[in-house]
Amino acid sequence: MAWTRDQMAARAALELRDGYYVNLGIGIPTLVANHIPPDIHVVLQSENGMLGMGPFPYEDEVDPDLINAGKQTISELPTSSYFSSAESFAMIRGGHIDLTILGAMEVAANGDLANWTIPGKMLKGMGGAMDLVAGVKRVVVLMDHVSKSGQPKILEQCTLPLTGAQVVDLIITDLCVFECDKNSGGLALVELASDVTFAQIATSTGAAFRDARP
Amino acid sequence: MAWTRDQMAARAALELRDGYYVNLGIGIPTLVANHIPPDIHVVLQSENGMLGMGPFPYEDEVDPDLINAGKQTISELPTSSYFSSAESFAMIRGGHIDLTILGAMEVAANGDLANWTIPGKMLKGMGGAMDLVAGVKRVVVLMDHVSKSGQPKILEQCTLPLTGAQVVDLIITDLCVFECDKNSGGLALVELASDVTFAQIATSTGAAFRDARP
Amino acid sequence: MNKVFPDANAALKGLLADGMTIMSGGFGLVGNPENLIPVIRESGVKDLTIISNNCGADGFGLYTLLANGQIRKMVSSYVGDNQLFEQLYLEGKLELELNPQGTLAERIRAGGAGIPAFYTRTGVGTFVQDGKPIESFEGVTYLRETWLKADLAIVKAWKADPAGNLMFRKTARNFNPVMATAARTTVVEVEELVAEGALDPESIHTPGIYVDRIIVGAQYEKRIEKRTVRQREAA
Amino acid sequence: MNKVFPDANAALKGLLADGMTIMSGGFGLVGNPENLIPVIRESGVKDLTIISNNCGADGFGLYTLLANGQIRKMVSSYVGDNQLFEQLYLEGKLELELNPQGTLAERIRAGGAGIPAFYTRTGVGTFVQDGKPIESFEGVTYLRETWLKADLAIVKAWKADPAGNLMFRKTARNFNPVMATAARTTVVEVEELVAEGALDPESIHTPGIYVDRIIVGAQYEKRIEKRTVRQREAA
Repeated sequence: MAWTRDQMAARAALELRDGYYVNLGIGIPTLVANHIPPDIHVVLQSENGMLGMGPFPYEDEVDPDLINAGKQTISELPTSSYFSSAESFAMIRGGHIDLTILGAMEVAANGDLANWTIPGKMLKGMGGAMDLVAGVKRVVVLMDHVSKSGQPKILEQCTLPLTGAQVVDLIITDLCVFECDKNSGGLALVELASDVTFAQIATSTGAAFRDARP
Repeated sequence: MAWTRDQMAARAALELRDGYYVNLGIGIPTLVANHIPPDIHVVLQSENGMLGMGPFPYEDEVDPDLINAGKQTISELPTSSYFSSAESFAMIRGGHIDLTILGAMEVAANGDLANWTIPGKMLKGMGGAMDLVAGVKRVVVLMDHVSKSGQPKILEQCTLPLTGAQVVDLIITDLCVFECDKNSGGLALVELASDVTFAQIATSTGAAFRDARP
Repeated sequence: MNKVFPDANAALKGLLADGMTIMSGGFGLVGNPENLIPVIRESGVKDLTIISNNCGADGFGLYTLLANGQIRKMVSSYVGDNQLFEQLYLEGKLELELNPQGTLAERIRAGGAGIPAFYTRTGVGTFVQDGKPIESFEGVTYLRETWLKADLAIVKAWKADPAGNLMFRKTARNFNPVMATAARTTVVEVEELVAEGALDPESIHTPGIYVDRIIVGAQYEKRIEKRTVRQREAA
Repeated sequence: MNKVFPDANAALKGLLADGMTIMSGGFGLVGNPENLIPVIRESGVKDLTIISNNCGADGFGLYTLLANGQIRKMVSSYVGDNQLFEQLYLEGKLELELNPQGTLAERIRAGGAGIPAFYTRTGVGTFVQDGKPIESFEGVTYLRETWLKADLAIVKAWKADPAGNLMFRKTARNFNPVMATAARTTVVEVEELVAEGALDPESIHTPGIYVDRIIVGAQYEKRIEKRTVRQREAA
């Protein structure tokens, strides 16, 4: 049975380590904050200029000057700090963030990532995604295994314009987890969702991979 | 009669304009702060990380955490601000300081300036001088007209290692004032100290100049 | 040296011209110069190049200049959530230069800091690299970006003193401090003008040297794009 | 994740090695890590490359490492007022890389910000240009500088909270905040450790992400190099 969005977020939360500084992308990655194991402490960065992001505010705490990079209202913590966009991305580009978890439209076996545009269909812009994948120490992709029309999103080569080349370390889908060797290329299947079969992954994945399950 | 150090500083203070942000070098330039005309407001920057530098402190105000770039204890003003060295030199390099007044060992007719080292004789370092002459909008040199041994310090070409090439706008000495055309080169004598003669300048200046006195 | 102006009209007087480049602070609708933008709209200046992370949102902020046909080109990182933008762009009525958000911020910082070009890893192997010099440092490939400057920066701060020292509030800081450093003239609107000495010298975000003109904004709507809340657990 | 260590010895444990590169904050004797430097001296590590604006002053600060023969190379902007330095340098016992002060600060900032190289006007036409690429942007010549990084940064701040958020005091800020960003490990000594929540989130100079270990300095001499005062006028 495929993982739900919450189960995917919970699986991604297992990638967190005590003391990590983490940037969570928009969408399912945001849910990861709800699954941080109670025995570890992680600090969330928001690239619009905040370290130590708190949960969504109570109704009477909503502050229009306090949003995350997805433009959602959030709250602050006792040890939060604010800084400019230039300082925020100096932090990201300089390799100070331990982990980022991002959505994706396509990922290639060599770690190439496409998650920002569909030419002719979507005009939005890359926001901070290119900076995050270029600067953060470890990049985890969290996405559905196939597109809404059932096409593989994990491919030998991306067909969409790239967000970054050879940047992805780990892919978590609703069906399985792949490790991605971004230096020498190559996918390794390390985990299956419960009741999902190897054959199911083989038919819904557009790239070769090796079975590295324990 | 040659200008005294205080008269030189007073002459340099005439280069200040209301609203200027100014960086004053170590030595005679520091004295310029005592001669700011009462009807104008200038803000002094200290490159170790302060804007809005106040006067020397009273004995009971001395604070070891509050010094200027010459390492002298100073005081703060109601509108002072502090920042890091990186931000301070971003301010300088980015062309935000209107005027700097610096001492010199040699100045050339093309605006070249040497004020940081005498090879084999003096090991100190350039500190912020190279950044100031490269970044500040207008560079004024304030120095004795000749060296202690009586040699000209204004030359066709500097003999000492440069602090900056084609950077000086105005030279104020104890004897006279020269404008320096740092683009096309060439010195213009614009003012003499009282009782100083043109002939005196001609013999004590190591570069050609034109007489542009009013 | 008086930096405080009576209102937004006065503060922008003599500074607007067709074809100019304007930096506008804000991330989404947070930290937008809400009082200065309407003056630009009413002035009717056109062929503007606007450098801003976004282009407002429906009916608000820079969107109003877009709707009024005053913008020739946007330099931004994200222009989603703005259907008018998409429409004008697809019709070829609007130029767009997309920059990665951190590259955009750093290019502006470079403009203010006297750095004409710098190398970054961001965008290597993507369309961002097209036409730019690439070079390897310590075995890793980087691309070269250049500074951004503007004729005018319009900035929204929280508090200012008469010397132009600024403080921003929470995530309304965003692009405002760097933009204040990178324009020939910087005009700032604030929620509160405080007396000299009221700001802690250790806590000033933007030193007064970067600020030319200040107004107190007549009003702030501070529109929220995505109100997300949690429920208090029952007592 | 506990960043607070009991003392300077504990905070530097396992971090010191011969031949390493250390950044040390301070301008003159202001904002020096007075409590961490003695531990480095007592450890006896040698062949150090030290990146610091100055090299202490007679008997104080980094001077003590110099006197103890532990420094192989200094990267600084100003080493005057230090006769031992001059003597060792002239005897060929010390390497010196002089950087313009702003270039030094920006190179360190670049190290922390992931920018391997940038262009600056500073030093063009001087010895600083030797061997460096030069290039013209908008008709003006600039030279290229590269980033600086270190194995360890020793930083002096005023206050810290347990998360590593820092505030500096007056001109003791200087190189400390940028150095905190540019080293593999950053160890900070403070005058005061405050509780979580005691620092205003708007006023934090260095966010905790840059800080690995914190100690409260056992004592601060804060030696003054040039005490200059004015007299109160008679009442």
